[in-house]
Amino acid sequence: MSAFALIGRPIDAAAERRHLDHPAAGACVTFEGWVRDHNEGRPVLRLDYQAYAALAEREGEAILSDACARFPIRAARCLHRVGRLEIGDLAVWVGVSADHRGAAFDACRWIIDEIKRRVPIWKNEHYADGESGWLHPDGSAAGAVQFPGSTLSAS
Amino acid sequence: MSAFALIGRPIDAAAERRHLDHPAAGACVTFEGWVRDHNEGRPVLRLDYQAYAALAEREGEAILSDACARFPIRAARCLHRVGRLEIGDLAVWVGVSADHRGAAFDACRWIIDEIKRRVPIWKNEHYADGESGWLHPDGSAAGAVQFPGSTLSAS
Amino acid sequence: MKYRLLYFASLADAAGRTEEAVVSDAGDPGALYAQLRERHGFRFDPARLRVAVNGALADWSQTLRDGDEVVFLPPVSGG
Amino acid sequence: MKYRLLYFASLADAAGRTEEAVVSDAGDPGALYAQLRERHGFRFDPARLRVAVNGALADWSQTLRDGDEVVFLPPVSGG
Repeated sequence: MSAFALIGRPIDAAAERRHLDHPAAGACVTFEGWVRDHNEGRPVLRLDYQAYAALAEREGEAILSDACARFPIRAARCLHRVGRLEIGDLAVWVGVSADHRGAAFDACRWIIDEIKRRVPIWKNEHYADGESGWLHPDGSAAGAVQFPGSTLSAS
Repeated sequence: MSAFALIGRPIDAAAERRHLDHPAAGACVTFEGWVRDHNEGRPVLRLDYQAYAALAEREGEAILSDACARFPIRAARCLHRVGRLEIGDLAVWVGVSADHRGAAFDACRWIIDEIKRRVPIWKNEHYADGESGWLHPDGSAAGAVQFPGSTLSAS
Repeated sequence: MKYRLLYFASLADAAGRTEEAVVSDAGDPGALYAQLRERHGFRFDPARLRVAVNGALADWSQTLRDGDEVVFLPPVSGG
Repeated sequence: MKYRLLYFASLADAAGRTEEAVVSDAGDPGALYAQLRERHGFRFDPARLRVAVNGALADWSQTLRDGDEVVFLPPVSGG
């Protein structure tokens, strides 16, 4: 199995974590991204993730390979959900094992930053007021320019 | 159950992780410290952790409380094994949930650094050559001054 | 030439479809986007997009060939 | 006065025990450690140790009372 994957069913974090085992590794850092009940002050009910799968998998694998070259780590993996998710669901999981904890923390953080920066996956948030919108971060501090979803643009 | 605990049986990381759930949390970072098969170039067979339990629990709780005051996080927990451990065993688990990933990474790393710096727990490494020794880090880059164990000091 | 376009996120909403076959005289992604932007009313300046050709990131000035799959990527929001 | 000492890690190895009751005229942890260091051959300078009295971290010059539990803490290696 490749180290990066898009997945349409719940992520089994414990099973993924076992793929990081290595007898020389003394540290394992994992990041989990959960679906929050709010964003930029608006109550969120659920969301959908859409991906350009062929390129997302290529970019995800490249990020993990880069991480293994940049940091003294033993293993790195990432899974990202696609499709409909509810509040509290695990949307993305990143795990890194290393001999020492500094590299494990640094690599895990670098990987999730890169995943968010460049892997072609998009989030459509569904709000409590019935609106929805694709998030397209513009790199500003505010984090995201929001586009009304198809329900609205039909009006 | 308190947020910090010493534990004499295997840590159930998945069960601990569920205690961090919070509907407003979008990020969860965990650190796992595993028993490595080597240290400072010497092959390690197994190790024992000893703790001054009353003070260790007090210090551990203080560290987690401090973390909740220093960082914008939702929950923080830590478990540390005591007794005999084998290569690959999970020795210490730290988990933090937060609205945003930056605080989750920062707090998790700060907690494990503080745990290692000040909680009264000691590691006795058993080496492949039959020797053993308590580790008493001296703060230098080398990381630890090693003291021969009781088997040797009887000679 | 004939290109296959895939649309994602708000670009799919604006185009009202997730893919289409396009016959165009545009020879590179920059020219092709200008045509499609006018047709579908895309709000993004090209400076805010990336482009992929046949599943790999590409330059806006890369020469397109007949049958290429072209995808304009709006800013991503995974993770 | 009578104190209860707990020993951990290499201090327990050096003392050959994990606890002991000590009758001493030492009035603070600094004086008590000097006596026990001579008795047991502890290798640590006090500057490398911390001290706990009755389960809480304490100063080396804190006045000890009869019956106190005193623990000298060598550098820790948990995690």
